[in-house]
Amino acid sequence: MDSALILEWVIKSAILIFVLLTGFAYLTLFERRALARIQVRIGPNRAGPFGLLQPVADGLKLIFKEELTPAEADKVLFTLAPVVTVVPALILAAVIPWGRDVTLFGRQVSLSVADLNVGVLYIMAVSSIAVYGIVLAGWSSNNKYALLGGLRSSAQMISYELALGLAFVPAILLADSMRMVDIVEAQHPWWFVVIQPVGTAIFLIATLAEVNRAPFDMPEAEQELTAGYHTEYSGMKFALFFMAEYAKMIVISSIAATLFFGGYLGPGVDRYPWLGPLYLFIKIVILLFGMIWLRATFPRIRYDRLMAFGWKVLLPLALAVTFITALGIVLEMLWLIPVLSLAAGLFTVAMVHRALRRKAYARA
Amino acid sequence: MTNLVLFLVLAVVAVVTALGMLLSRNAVYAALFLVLNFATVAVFYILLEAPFIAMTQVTVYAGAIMVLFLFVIMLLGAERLPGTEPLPWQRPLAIFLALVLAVEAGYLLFARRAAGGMFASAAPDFGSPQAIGTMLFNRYLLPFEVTSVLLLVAMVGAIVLTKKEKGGRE
Amino acid sequence: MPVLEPLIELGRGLWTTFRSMFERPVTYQYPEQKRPVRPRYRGRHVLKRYENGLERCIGCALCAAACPADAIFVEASENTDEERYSPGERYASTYEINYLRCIFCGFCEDACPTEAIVLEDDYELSFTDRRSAIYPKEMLLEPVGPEAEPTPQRTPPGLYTRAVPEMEDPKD
Amino acid sequence: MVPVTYYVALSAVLFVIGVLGVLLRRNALIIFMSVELMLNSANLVFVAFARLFEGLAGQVFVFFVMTVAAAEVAVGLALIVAIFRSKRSVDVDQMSSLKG
Repeated sequence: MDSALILEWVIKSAILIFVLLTGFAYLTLFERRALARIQVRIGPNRAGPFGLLQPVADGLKLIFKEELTPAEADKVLFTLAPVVTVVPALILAAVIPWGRDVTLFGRQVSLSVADLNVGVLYIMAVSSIAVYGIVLAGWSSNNKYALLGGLRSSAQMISYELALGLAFVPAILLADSMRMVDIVEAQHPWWFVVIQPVGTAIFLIATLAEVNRAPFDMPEAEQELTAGYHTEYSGMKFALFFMAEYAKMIVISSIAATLFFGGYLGPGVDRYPWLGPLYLFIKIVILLFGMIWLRATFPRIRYDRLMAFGWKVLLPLALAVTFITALGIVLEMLWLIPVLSLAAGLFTVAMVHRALRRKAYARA
Repeated sequence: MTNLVLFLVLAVVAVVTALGMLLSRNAVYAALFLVLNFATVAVFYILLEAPFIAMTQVTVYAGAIMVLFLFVIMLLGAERLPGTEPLPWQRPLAIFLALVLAVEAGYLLFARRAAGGMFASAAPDFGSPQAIGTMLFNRYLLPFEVTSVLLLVAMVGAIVLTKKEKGGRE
Repeated sequence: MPVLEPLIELGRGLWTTFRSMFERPVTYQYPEQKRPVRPRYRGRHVLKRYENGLERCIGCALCAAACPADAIFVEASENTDEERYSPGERYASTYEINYLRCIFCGFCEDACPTEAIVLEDDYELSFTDRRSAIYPKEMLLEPVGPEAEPTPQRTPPGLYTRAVPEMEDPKD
Repeated sequence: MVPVTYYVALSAVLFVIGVLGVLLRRNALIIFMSVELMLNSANLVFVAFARLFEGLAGQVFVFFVMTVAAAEVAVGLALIVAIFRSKRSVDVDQMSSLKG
């Protein structure tokens, strides 16, 4: 462990955190502009050219706002909860490879902060920690709505974590490794989204629930829970929750891009390794736009339906997809995987549709 | 040397968090101290070149089990319940027994030198997911399957226990 | 294929929102670009004048009586031929509207016998304190036209004896 | 390198704290947490010895212990919830009757 290596780590972590925080700020702007365009508006365009200074203005506003702490709140945990929420969102990004090794100042530099041989497990472990911040925020506010919102969202996150974890499995099986770089390199001719489209769909849906985004934004259901677990938060503490949500969006999009959409792979990346980060960035932006687009399109799902969907639809389908992937690998017939899993996916869709129609019929 | 310092610091954290769990009045704080304790144990696993076990530790203990604990505490509102007085002879006896256990362990460790020995440098793929997976699905296949049955039984048991036996259903 | 039906429905929703991204935005860039108000829009009140510059308001306080929010305060004084503000005997020496109370219902407009008070197009009403929400007569009164004289006017005696002018059939 | 004795000693200390928790506290939830702490200290020794003897059996065993712990927690917490419903308490001293 020489000091140059440590210096390299420090620099890479600093760059990563800087990129995530800037990305968070501009993601809020991107979301507002994109939502506005979908709703045939223009969106924030006053602060700076094209509204590019809007995040700065928002940040300044939040810094100077008064911070309130409820009198009956648990002061320690109330202060700790936003921090506990932000940290996992930031350290989650450590295992994402941004490209092949490049030579910089005569050193071989790998473009990921940590190249673990259990990278996928690391993601699962850290994302399971993220529940704490929300539970603690809800509990420590000493507010009924906040507690309900916190409990709801943690139940939701735990439930969808199972489907999320199972959605990792096809990628692990196909790449025969838990190391993120190996998973990316294994997608050389075909991205995993082609081989396992249903697994990708499950991953993306579970991801939405995991980061509490619409149409799964139950914990923040304004109409029912007056904004849920962060009801009592204001000023910088609120900003931290906000930051956690958006940083998590970025990170989870980059994970999805890495696991299923070929990560940093793209035309010409073999000759110019510096294209890798660019490709990954483009894929992340497209996935983020997808999240925003879904938010603009679909209404929020009722809470019991949400849990039923997670446990009764997504989890069995994820199990089936895992089984199908293993089967295709054992039989050495990779073409079998997309065919069978698409059939399973369509079967699930049809069954859900039928169940819903029957329910509607029974009510009428 | 770095490793020793790291070990000592983490050991202090582990013991302090365990004591915090033992002594805190509020059950939520106890649960949080235990989460910290599990996290330090996970770091120990990484130091012992068991990254797979370390990540599983965080996912299962911190991510699932302790969240479940917090859930139950918050649902029941059991964080600060008025406790009854323990039996008068129980507390000294408990401390005495714990001391006996500690002395026993210390005797076995230092007097008998039962498990002296330093770590050799490990093989590069020691503790890798592949190695553990191969082991799990070959030599330990039967225990693995039994565990899955156990989990199923636990799941059914938990559901049966918490289901409300109210009238009105059929 | 009926199996695909739910997926197609979801896709149609997505297509709708995606298509709307390429429509022309309906946004007006407000302070620079103002949207014209509708003909019957009820904005801030204006006190009208006759063509010769005399005020229509005769201080009868019917608007204040009609006001459901009690936002209008009127105080009347006597006209003289040397110092004439409006036709007839009396004029409003004080006319105040409190825009923190006004609900822009337009009842004052209906109650006015001389059509002196009209709710017009101005909607840019914002105040930084409560006092400035009360608009006095000078701010409400319409500016004097190019060929008219400002009030008070000196008028020949016996010309403006009727306070309420002969009105046409009320059209709207 | 840290000798394996240190790990065993640490684990013994954690185990004793867990025992104390079970014996001293009256809150069933905290007793439960103490049991988890004891399981964890045992796991630590397993992993330490697995490292010492270069065998993976210890790590695999830890894996099984975690599974059993998860099952135990699910059932145990369900029991606590059921008891709380009938007694409005999680104090172990009040769970003295065989019938709920």
